[in-house]
Amino acid sequence: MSIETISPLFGRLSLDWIPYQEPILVGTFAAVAVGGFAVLVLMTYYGLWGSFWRDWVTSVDHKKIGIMYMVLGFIMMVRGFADALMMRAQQALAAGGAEGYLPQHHFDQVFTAHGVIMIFFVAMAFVTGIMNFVMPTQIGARDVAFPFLNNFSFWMTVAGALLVNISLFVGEFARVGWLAFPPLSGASFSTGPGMDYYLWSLQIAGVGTTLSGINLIATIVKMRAPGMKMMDMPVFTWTALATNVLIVAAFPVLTATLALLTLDRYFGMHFFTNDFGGNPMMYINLIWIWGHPEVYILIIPIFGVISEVVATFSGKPLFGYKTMVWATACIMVLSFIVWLHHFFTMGSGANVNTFFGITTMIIAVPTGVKIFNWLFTMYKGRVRLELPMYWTIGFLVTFTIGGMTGVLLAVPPVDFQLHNTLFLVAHFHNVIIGGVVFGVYAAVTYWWPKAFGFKLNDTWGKRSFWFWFVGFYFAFMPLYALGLMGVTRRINQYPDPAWQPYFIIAAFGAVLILLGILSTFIGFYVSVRDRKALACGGDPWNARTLEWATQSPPAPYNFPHDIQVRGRDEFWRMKQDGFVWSTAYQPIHMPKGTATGVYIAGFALVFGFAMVWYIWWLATLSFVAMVAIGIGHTFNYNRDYYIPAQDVAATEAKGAVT
Amino acid sequence: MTPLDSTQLAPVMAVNDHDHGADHGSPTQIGFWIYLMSDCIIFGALFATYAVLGGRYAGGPGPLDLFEPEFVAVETALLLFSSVTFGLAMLQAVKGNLNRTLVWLAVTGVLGAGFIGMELYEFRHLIHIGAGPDRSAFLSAFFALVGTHGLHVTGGIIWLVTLMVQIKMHGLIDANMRRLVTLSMFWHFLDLIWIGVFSFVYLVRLV
Amino acid sequence: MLAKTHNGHGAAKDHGTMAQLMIGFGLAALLTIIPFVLIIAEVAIARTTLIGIIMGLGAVQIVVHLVYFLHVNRSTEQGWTLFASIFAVLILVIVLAGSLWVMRNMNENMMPMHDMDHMTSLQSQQG
Amino acid sequence: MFKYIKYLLALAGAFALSGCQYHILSPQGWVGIQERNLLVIATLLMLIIIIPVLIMAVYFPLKYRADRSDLSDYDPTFEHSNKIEVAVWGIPILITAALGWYTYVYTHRLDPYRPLDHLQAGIPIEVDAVSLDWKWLFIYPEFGVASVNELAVPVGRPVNFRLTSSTVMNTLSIPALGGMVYSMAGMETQLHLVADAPGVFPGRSAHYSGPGFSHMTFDTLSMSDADFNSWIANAKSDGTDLGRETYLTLEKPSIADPVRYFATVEDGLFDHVVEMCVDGGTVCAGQIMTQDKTGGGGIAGVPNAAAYSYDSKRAIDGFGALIDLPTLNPEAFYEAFLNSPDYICGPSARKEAVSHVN
Repeated sequence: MSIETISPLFGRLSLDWIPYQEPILVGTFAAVAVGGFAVLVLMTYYGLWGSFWRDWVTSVDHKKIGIMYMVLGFIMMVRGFADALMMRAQQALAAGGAEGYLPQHHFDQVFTAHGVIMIFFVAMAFVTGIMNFVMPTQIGARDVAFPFLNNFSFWMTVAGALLVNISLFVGEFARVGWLAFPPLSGASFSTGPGMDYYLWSLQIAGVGTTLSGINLIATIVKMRAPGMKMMDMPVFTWTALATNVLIVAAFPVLTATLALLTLDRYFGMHFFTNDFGGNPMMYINLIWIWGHPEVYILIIPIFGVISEVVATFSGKPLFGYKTMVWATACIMVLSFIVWLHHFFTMGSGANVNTFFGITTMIIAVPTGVKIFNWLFTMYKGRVRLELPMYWTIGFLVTFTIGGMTGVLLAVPPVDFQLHNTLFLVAHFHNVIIGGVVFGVYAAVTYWWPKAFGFKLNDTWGKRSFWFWFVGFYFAFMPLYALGLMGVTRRINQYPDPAWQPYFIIAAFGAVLILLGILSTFIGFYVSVRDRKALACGGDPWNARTLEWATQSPPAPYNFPHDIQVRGRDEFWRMKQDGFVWSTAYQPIHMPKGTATGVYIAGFALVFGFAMVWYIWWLATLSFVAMVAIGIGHTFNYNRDYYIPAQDVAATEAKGAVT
Repeated sequence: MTPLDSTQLAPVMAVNDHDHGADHGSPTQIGFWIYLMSDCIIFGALFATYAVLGGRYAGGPGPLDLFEPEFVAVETALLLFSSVTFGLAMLQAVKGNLNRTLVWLAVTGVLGAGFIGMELYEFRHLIHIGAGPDRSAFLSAFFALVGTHGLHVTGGIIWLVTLMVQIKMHGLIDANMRRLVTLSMFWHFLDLIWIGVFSFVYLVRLV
Repeated sequence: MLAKTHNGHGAAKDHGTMAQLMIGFGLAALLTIIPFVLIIAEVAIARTTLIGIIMGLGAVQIVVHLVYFLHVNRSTEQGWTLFASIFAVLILVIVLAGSLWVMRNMNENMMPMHDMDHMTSLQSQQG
Repeated sequence: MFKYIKYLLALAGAFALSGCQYHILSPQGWVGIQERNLLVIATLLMLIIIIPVLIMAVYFPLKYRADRSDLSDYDPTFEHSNKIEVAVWGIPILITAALGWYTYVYTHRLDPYRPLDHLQAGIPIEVDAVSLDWKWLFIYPEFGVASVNELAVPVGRPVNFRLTSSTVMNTLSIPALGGMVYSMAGMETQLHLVADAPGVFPGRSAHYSGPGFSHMTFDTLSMSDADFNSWIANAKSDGTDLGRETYLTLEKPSIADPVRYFATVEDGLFDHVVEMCVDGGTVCAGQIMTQDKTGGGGIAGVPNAAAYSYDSKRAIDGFGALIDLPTLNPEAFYEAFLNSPDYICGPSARKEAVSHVN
């Protein structure tokens, strides 16, 4: 497509940009349209719109928002995984001069979308969702510090995700790799709307992420139950604190960097161009200042999840609580001084490379300590091999291997050989699947009974685990091997037929993972169907922390009374003291739901779309609407209400039955 | 009565307020401070960019050709005075003096608008002589950094006007005092960033 | 009623006093005027010293603003404000110093060859 | 049963066939061998800790299962032990220290900028590599020849690469010989490699660079001095001339280009490529740097924008075809400048100060 004319009404959007000649996309669109229509019909049929709007969309309840983040994460995981399957299929086919089925132009969008979606809208959504759901209840709070902001953050993330998905059917997505290095991502070498979709969706979602980080820090700082000192906090809460500190410190750098690239593209500025004194290396430097902490943003909360799960299912307090806290703090700070290891091969001097190589290895020390602490929590324990423990052991094994290959890549001369090869791809999938995904599954299986009041089906859960676990090794061990042959990532086709068997095995692994994902969803369905039989009380796992002191699912206000905390593992102590809730209820002060967040995020989506397509009038209008709604919201002083004592009593009485 | 009935339930709140965290205070202030710190890091990235690209003129004009210390001095004075007048507004607000609070806030807003006016004049002038942000990496970095600060001040002014209306409507109630405190933090913070701008962007480059 | 509500406001103690405000203003004004005078009057001081003075005064003024206008101290919000500020400064230092170090190192390695003699002469001046 | 074994054997055969492809584990040059050795050292060092962890991760949950017959070793108070703490911090720290030492030594030894003179392997050969969209140009300045998508090196003699790119970033990677380094427009990176054995080794760009990326591969012919000389002679007789005009044509985006040779190469072509001034209309990067050090081109330099423009002339669409972007309009700037002499923050007498600064 050549450079298009820009009409005042539709900007550069024209029918040429609708990819109706690409059968894969048309098929996908048809499936999405039919599925979406079916959902609409069903919701209308069962009259669910009202409660959907009231109880979910406009809800400021941190638990509901947490669950919605998880739903978003699972939906986007399907999208991102579809991309993965397409890549594996293409590379399994396109050997020895064969072209495969995906043209380069499409393939390049697929791997970019895969990376962007998996990191920003799957992994981030999952960890934010878990922190949202679990952390406030762990510290005995009724909600987060800024409930409206929480709702707004979520919908901004959704708006970003929607913008990425719109690019599938209107226009195209970026063809630059998930971090969009200039000059390739600049105005000259990425013409067309793809790169702009990338920029605006990440900026919109980034607003949500940063605000959510601020919100959760303030929650931990200000909303802890009376008596809960910092060193009494559950380890998951500690890791949530570290994660959100990282979010608040790192995401601004991403915002600034992407904004500068946007200025390059929209206003012809010269931050990262080759000419006029711009310097693309500065982008790579800045984006990795964000990028490295980002991977710790994903993994640190998982460290917290594993800590909770291991302690609960070993029937012991976590081994080395203080060590765990200090190790988390060390990792948090160290993660800011290692970023250059992502570009050793860009040509820094030996001293610089050595410095960043060694700081990276140093991070492995506190991480290793954490792994030992989990192992020694199980030591002399009473380990119940329930579903969350399966995922935890899978995590320990896989993440350890991924950590080892990570340290290899941290050695500069080794990285000179392995950088940008499939070894690197295998490494980070090793830590992201083995670490983040397995950890998220551990969290989902662990806290599902808390969220819904019934356990997950064990059979399907175990099937899901084994498919994922075995599938992972089939999918990525061949990539390590290919990496050691020097095979580069992001190739659409390759001349050497000897690589093909490896790619075929990797594709087979991806199919196994597909079965794992299917088993997960079947498991969800079966569990919901059999929820009566699987029903459980507030504390199905004999757990140790405060979130298990509430009903399952928790009432909107979480706890009928404030809890006076006396130390670590407070709920364990309460159980030993034979604690029961007093029935002398008082009215509870709660925040009201609001639709403002949805409206602003909706206009943000329109704004992003208009900016992508240069529809200036629409961009202006939607921006003004966002600001106006935001200001209008501040004129509403009536943001909270009281749940009367008799309602609390009724809710508690009902909860006590199950 | 205003729709603020919940404040009348204060005695109940004291027992069962949802802000029942470790120290029973509102999280707004610390939350906003954390936001300011994250904003500070955005500026940090822009300062770093200016530090790296600020010496690349691509055959175009450099700081000595474009920056006038006297002009920047006036801008700085406006912003510093506005910080002080905001401080005065704060002191009046704590005393419960609604009208004087509004007067000082108005003065602050006018000073801020004056600052923005000068900045716009400078930008317009630079673009007019061809030293726009697309002329060189130095100018891109300059416009981005100073412009981001200017956008923040503009946002601050919009917020200030909004808050003045709200104070006029509801008085210096708790909710408005909280907003006033956060806005004052924001305003002082912008002044603080400007110290970095006039030192690092303007003065040092004129040495 | 007004008096009641804002007296009840927990953070009132953090809003400072007239004395603080005026001390802050005086110091800030002084710290602003000095560097501007140095530049406008074109005082004959060595270039690097002058840069050092300007940056140093800027840093001092930032501290003045933090203390007298923003009232950051160990007691506000149980020290969380101070902690957050220190952490932000740490990150800023890492971002600024790290970027400059990394970018400078790469630029030195990669700038077109026949300018290297020029670069090295610059280095020897600094070293 | 036998059926499966047959498939397994077939699979094993496929792997055995590709055994020789593990270039990173069985490299053919000193640099690669050193990097491989370090890879092995680092792996072994880490296995000291990884293997026990993997064993414990499976053994502990099985040994301490809740349904074991003898629960007497259950100790719910075991949550701290100074001995274990010392071990779990101490051992990783020791291993990291050892690895850090190797890292320091090897990173300096294998710095891509460091020439391989210390090997005393022979007279180094210079190769200037340019990553074009989407092919590799190798210039042999000592011989005045050049090749596209084929690299020839004499066995045993160090190769001193100078790398740059015409537009986007790429990486020159020849896994059989050793590590890679980025090539970037307007910058010159360096890489020093040596081939210890004759052979044909695959090379490629290892950094995704756009539509033609998958085809940015080339063969590295490692050959004896005699063969190398005849390769050069062949290039001289077989090739055409590579002047600036030819280069500008060659530079235009193309995908999966065949191998071709150039018998002559214009003097200083590579330097002009690095400095992004092959077409005479733009200012060279070195000149820009000198100008930057003296405070830029001043207000008077504003209208010269077109002479500093590079990227927009090379804009491509999503399929790699050249397209036109709106061009800069320096005249408009110039007129604006002329028509508004009454600026207040414009150039002052301070411009003279530039001289005393430097």
